[in-house]
Amino acid sequence: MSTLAAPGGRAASAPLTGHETEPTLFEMSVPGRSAHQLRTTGVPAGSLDELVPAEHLNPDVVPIAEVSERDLVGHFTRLTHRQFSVDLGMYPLGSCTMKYNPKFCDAVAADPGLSAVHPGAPASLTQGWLEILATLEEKLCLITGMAAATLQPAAGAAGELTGLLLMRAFHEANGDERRRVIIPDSAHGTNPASVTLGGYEVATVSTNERGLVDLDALKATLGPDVAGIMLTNPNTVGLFEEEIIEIARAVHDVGGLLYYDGANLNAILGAVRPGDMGFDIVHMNLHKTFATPHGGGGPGAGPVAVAARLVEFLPGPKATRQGDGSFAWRTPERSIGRVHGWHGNALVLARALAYIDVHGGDGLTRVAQHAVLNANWLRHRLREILPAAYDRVCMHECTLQATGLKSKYGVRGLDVAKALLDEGFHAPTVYFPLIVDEALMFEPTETESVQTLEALAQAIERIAEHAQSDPESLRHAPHHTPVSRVDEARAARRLIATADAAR
Amino acid sequence: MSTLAAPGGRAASAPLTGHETEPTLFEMSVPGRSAHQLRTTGVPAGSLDELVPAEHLNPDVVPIAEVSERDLVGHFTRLTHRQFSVDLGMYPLGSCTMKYNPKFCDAVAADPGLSAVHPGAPASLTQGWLEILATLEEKLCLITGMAAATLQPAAGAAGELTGLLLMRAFHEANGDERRRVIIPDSAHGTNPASVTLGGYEVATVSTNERGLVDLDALKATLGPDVAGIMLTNPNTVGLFEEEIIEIARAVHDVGGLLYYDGANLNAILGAVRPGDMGFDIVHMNLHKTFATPHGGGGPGAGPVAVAARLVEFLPGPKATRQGDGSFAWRTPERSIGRVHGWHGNALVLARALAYIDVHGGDGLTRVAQHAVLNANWLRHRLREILPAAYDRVCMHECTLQATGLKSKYGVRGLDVAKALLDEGFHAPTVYFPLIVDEALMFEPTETESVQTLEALAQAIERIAEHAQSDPESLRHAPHHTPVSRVDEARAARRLIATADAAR
Amino acid sequence: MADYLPHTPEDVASMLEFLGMDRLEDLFAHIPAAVRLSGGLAIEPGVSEPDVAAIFATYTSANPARANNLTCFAGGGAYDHEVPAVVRALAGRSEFVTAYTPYQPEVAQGVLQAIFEYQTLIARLSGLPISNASLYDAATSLVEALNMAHGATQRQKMVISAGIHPHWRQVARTFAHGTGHDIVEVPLKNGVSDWASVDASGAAAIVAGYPNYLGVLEDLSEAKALATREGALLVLGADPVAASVLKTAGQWGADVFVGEGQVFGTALSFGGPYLGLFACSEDQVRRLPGRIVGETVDSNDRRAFVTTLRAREQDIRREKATSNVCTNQTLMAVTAAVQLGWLGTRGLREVATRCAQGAHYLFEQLSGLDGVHAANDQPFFREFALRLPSAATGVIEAMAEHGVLAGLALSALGGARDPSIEGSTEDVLIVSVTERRTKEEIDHYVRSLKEVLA
Amino acid sequence: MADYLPHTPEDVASMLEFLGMDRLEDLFAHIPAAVRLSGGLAIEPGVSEPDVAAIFATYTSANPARANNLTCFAGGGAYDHEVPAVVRALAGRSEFVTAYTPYQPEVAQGVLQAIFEYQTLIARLSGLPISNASLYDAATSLVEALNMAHGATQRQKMVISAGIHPHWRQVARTFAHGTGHDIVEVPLKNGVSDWASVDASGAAAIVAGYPNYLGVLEDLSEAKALATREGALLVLGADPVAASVLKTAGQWGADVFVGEGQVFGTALSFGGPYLGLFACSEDQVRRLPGRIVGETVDSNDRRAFVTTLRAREQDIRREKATSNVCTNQTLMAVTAAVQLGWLGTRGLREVATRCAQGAHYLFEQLSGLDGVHAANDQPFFREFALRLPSAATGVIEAMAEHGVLAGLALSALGGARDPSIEGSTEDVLIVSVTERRTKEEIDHYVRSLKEVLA
Ligand SMILES: Cc1ncc(COP(=O)(O)O)c(C=O)c1O
Ligand SMILES: Cc1ncc(COP(=O)(O)O)c(C=O)c1O
Repeated sequence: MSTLAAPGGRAASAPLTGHETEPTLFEMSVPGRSAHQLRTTGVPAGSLDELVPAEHLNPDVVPIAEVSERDLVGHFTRLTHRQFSVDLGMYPLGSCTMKYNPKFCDAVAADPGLSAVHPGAPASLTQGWLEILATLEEKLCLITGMAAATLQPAAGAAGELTGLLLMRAFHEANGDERRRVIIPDSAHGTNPASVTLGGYEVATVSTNERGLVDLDALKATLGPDVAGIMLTNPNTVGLFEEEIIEIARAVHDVGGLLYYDGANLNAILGAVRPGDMGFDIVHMNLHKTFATPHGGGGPGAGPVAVAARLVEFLPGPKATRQGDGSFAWRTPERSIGRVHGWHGNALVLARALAYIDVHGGDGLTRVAQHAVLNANWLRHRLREILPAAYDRVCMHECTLQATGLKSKYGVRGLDVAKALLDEGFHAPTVYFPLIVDEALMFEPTETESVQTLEALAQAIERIAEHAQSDPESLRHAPHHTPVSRVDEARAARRLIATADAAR
Repeated sequence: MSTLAAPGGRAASAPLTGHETEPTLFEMSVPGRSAHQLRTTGVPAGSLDELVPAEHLNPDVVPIAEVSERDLVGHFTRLTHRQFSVDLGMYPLGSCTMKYNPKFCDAVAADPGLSAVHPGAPASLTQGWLEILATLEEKLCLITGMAAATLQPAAGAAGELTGLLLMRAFHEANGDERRRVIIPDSAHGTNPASVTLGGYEVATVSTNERGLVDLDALKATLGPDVAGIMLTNPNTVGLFEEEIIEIARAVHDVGGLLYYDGANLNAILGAVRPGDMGFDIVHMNLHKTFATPHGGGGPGAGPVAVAARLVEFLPGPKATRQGDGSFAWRTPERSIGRVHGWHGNALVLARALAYIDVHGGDGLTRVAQHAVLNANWLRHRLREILPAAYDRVCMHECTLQATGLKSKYGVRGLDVAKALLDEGFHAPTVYFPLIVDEALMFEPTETESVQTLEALAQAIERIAEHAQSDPESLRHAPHHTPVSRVDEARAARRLIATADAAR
Repeated sequence: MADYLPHTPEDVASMLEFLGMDRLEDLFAHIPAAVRLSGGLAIEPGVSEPDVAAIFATYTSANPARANNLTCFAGGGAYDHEVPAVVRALAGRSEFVTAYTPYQPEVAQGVLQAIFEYQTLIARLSGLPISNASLYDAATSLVEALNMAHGATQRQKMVISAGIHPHWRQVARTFAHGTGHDIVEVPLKNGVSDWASVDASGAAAIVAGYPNYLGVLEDLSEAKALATREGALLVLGADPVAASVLKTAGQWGADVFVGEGQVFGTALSFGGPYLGLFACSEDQVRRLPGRIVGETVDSNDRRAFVTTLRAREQDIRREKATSNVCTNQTLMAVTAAVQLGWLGTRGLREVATRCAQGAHYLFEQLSGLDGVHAANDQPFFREFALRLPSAATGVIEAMAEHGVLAGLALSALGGARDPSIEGSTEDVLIVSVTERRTKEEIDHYVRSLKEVLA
Repeated sequence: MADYLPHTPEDVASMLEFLGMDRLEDLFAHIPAAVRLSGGLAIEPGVSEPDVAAIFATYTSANPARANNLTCFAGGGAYDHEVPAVVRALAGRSEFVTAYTPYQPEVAQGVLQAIFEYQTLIARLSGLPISNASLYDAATSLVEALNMAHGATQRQKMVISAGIHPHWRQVARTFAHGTGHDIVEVPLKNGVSDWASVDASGAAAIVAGYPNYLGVLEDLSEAKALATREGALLVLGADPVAASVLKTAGQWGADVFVGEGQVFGTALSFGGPYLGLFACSEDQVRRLPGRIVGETVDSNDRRAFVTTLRAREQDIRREKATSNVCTNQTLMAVTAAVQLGWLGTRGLREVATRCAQGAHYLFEQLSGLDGVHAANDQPFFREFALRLPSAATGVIEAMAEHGVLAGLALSALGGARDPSIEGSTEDVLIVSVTERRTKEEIDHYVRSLKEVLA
């Protein structure tokens, strides 16, 4: 292996041109301009007030924007030149699995045979879609070791809430009232938020010095009023909960259920399955593990798979394979009901199936192996400058600490993160999980080469040198980005959320 | 009209990240890496040396590159962030007609119903394509006022040479030997180059003080050995040859033919037709007038339309509309033969037809009117700083001069052009046509708004101020581009045309 | 065997060596053997992209309903609007597509500004000052509105008109299991909400559809009065296209606007990913669910955009967050900004107007057919409900033979009985028309239905 | 009435006012009235994009030959190779698509570096040190090679093997009218060039195909010897895919390599835009046609790329230029760089190998059929010529009924007689196979041909 080969993951593209901020669409508007072109329909054109009672019509014209197609193209193309992305460079954002997403899956989702289908069309005219959904459900169950799944939740958090409602339905069906759901203090924010929306109280269990759930503390918290526990394994510091068997036994012993937050599933594909660990409910973030690009914040998909005893409660309707090989919509008897307006983020689901089909069981296993290999290589490579919060083998991501730089030079983790932007890399996740001081969480993912990891490490070495030589300038990094450090406080102090807001 | 509205045409996007040049594909290569995925065919896989005699096989492996799909994507995406384009901002490159090209036409060309058709498939299975070609020919003839056309030439220069060969065929058919072809001293370089390849000698006619062909000089050069004259009207300084009728008469009187270089056709759509001006042969640059994006230098298409007396010499085969409404390939009796390996740049031709259909006769007329309006507005707006070489109404482009800045501050036209890059605009065409000292030729095109023209003017005003305040820094502009001023001399002195060339 | 992994065997070997390991499995050695998966996943080995494309070709060919095959007259919150190549090209730029949530504003101005523009547009269309950066879909937006109403009033009763899409109501009921909301459905009588028929006292929210999902334009003054009387929030579930010409949510005095943004540049997509629109009044902003982008400046005093009011969100507020949403539908929000920029002020009005014209033209033709009756006699906008002489599901299947997706069967959306209509739902067909439908297509619909019913 | 013009009537009015004019027509007032077009263009008024899309739908549906409908076994310089979504996405980036020729290197490093990488790849495949930045197509490349040979030798005689594609030869003949070149075609005997049969004395160029267009692998030593003897340039018209595994042009001692680059990522496109490959030896570089990109540095000594040796080109050298080419096929060259980067060293060899395997597998099956004979008994690579019991054109039409584009009829390419084959061309079919063809498709071809000939 030559770490001398030039890195691929580094956005080394220098400034193109110009230094001004891009005007808004509204600032570009000129009355009377337009870009739209509509089909000639020949439909008799009665005026609106003949068709709609006057009391329903808005006396005013709602201003949208008035730009030419050319200006529209210039505007949004320039905006993309002010935006970092996976396609431009490495994006080691911990807990987000910013892997490269195959363009092939984009093409699959763009096929009118999928994208131009109305969700309300009868099953007889959409058998292809139903087969995709049923097949994906089967494969996700094989991957997680569960019995059945719903594909409706639109993202991880939606999956969590769906899972908690399943938990509730299960307990209620057993006529037993439970109050609390346990989550580790290292849990992602969506977990406690979902617990509340699920109608439960959050009970927090602490993390021990090894970065894992404190088993004794857990046992102490457990009781007959515990509905279940939400865990992600590997957990949010990137470590595998080695006592998962004991945890599962303890929770099950008090009649609780185990919920698996699948955001970190990428680490264990083909290595270990939530079902085999004893989890009863599992959500997956298809937009992390199964290659839907994040779209600047979404869309995603958060299917929820469950153990046999929970299948009857799943949301419906579900695309179901019939004896005769055809497919039909079926709703489980004791279904908690719909959790999405239609069938979930269908095109995201189709991409995930395509991704799974390309990789196959063998490929998915390699995905996890290489993701974990990369995280460990990076952790070890950076041990001098950014020691790991827990110094041992991690899974797909490693939680490092900038405490050294802070105490020595007063340079914080945030400064390191911002300085990385100047180096052509996206920043890692900063200050998460909250339990780790000066946390910098790196998730390189399996699609980055070792040359790219080395380039990242060298960039961090340069930053560490600057921390020593010129800490002040680091505290004002980044210097070479479309805008310099942004005043977040001011934005919150005086909300300007639209172009029309008072300034 | 509010010239205060923010400009649309200015690439104001600031630096994204990083300052290094992008490594080459070869520097990124690591032995054993790959991105390709091929279909599973089940075809019996004999080894090459069973299929191919040993003496034909290369003993060595030809190195291409070995990168992952992720690195391939990163590499070329970063390269695009080092590249200016029409979609990013105004591109007022004179003589190049860098208008906005509708994305709709991209979609037309991408349709497999056109793009996946083999050019050797029989006419019976490609009637749709033949209809497109026949229809486009008809419409181009209506636009230029000619009798018939060939769509084979792949670009303007190819059209020129084709036209000259038609000229030759015509004269030879009349058994008359002619030696010279006249071109103005302001002509584009492809004109003389094509004349030579057409087997003719170039006779240059001078331009008078009004920037037009010197009619007397022309008459003096004319003689029985003149095969014809090549003109572009409006000419390369952007002015209409007002004496075109006299020119045509004079050339025809000596039995010569008039060739129309259609590179500037955008200026006269619907206003005046080459055929009506007396031209016998016309080439068009579809990639200029009819909206094929320039692709970083190509592809284009240069159809050639001719007057009735030249039709029989056109290249073939041609898609021809039959009496029964079907289409067939036909080759004119006395055809000069093929000028393209197949049928020309077919997808470019299809785009052009789509563009013509959207605009229609009325829209095309507006295109020319607004293109000319923009050029004149800009010429007038800049009259103080960059006076026009010929100060009167111009057509679609205006040739301005930096002579003032040069004499006063030693800042040349090239420096102004480079400084514009820093301002977020592409440069105008510099030092062309050669007959104009310190020429800066601006062609705004019809798709730029007046706000964008105003922003360009203001940028030039700023540059003029710098020329006064800090001429030295202007001489080293640009400063904010991916690379600073490039050493062209060094590149020519020591050719390094591949990654393998000795350094 | 196909994948997108860069590492060569040599890379893996030397990386393992760097870690002092021999085999990739060593990285997983600390996982208890008892739970480790032996023998790998029971999923067929991977195949190449072209092979998978061949598999998917069998799926797509089994979707005759696609709009490029059956002319689409189905609506119900998912409409077949024009999406031009230019919008697909711009919204498809990989910088928008492959970026994460804009956590680092210095390198995310592209997405942030696009969202800011989106928020401005949704605020304008709703007539309300604040829009968030998107939610999953309209149904989720409704649920978040109910949660907001609960937060604002600390009450549990949610009075929801049956004019709200049956699926949205079902979703509201599902999540009420967790929040404990008490959902009261207000039946429609002759197509309009019969507010008087329910006890709205102590309501947290009054929810109405505008137009309602049967296409009817309900007079909302009564709903507004009710909300005022009870001190409840008025929530409108509105059609965002119609919103461009109809009285805005703000003008009706609504506190919250929710809607389905698919109509702004997103393909039918078999129902997702779509775009949950959410706008509200100033005084609810601290209870706003999800992300919101605000304008600010950078350290050089240049305008910049950033996600703000983060203290509401789950990653900071945790169990006290206003919502659990994290990943949303940003790409669809960006798409909506591009599509609305393309339509422009006049284009959007033109689309709304043409939808209404087409729907009324079709309605007139159909009301002529015997056995076919309007399900109500109310004014409608772009969609209307019919009663057919036979089951709507059967008619839809039969119409498909004529190359038409005739509409939606109420029974398929709301079951055998639904408070949105008196009596059985079985014979109710909901028909909608967009600006893409030509007179020819509409006339063909009418001819076909005649034949089908004959 | 549709267009892409930004100006509002107010814009136009105030701009005219700024110019002291009243009407747009005033801008054209100086054009002699006698030639001005009155009444405008005789072309129907414009319609909207969706309307035009509807028109084009009628065209595309009238192209049953498309490769997603008929399985493609046609070649002749245009091949149905795999082009993955990733290559389309990258080469389709608007910065590549909407840029002009890189006249301003400071803002054109993207295109310039991509071309530099392309030049490197073509040089490697040709085994020659220099490649230009592209020409129109293979036929143009051949013509430019002849012009180069003329420049190098000041001679006019061009000795061209009939193994060169008939269309390319026709194009060479056309342009010879202008250059005065004397084109001598060398007949093929049993598939290989019969060099001895022509007088090559005083030749400027010896041109051979490799493999020739009938697919035959000719031993080029004789051509090389001839070139050496006459002091002519040896020009090879080669299949760039085969070039990845066959002896390179350089290894054969060729001075110039020309070929059709469509195979590297460009769709069949009904014949264009394609990509003219052109590579040559060091000593011909000053005669190189078209643009070439060179490496240099910027004023900060950072690596940069720029078009160089400009003194050869038409805009500077004018009538003495080495060629008149200006606009070339850069986007296809960039596409080729992306496609080759995707294929990589092994992938390209794999493609070449699979083409050969498929072609030989099909050839074996077919040679079994009675009435079907190999047109020659030479070794071939990915393409071969057959003699059929009936006219090839008829067989192709009949095979289309079976969903197969069976190949190319020599008669359609070269006319009733062509020096590339003894006797009539009428019954000659040229069949080619790419890596995309499955065993199933090939077996179906064989079964279908049996039926067609039965
Ligand atoms: C550990 C963890 N759990 C849950 C989530 C929530 O998933 P989503 O953003 O798809 O709602 C995330 C995503 O950031 C996460 O990292
Ligand atoms: C006036 C003029 N003539 C001819 C040409 C040559 O056209 P092409 O580049 O398409 O060969 C050009 C293009 O630059 C031109 O501007």
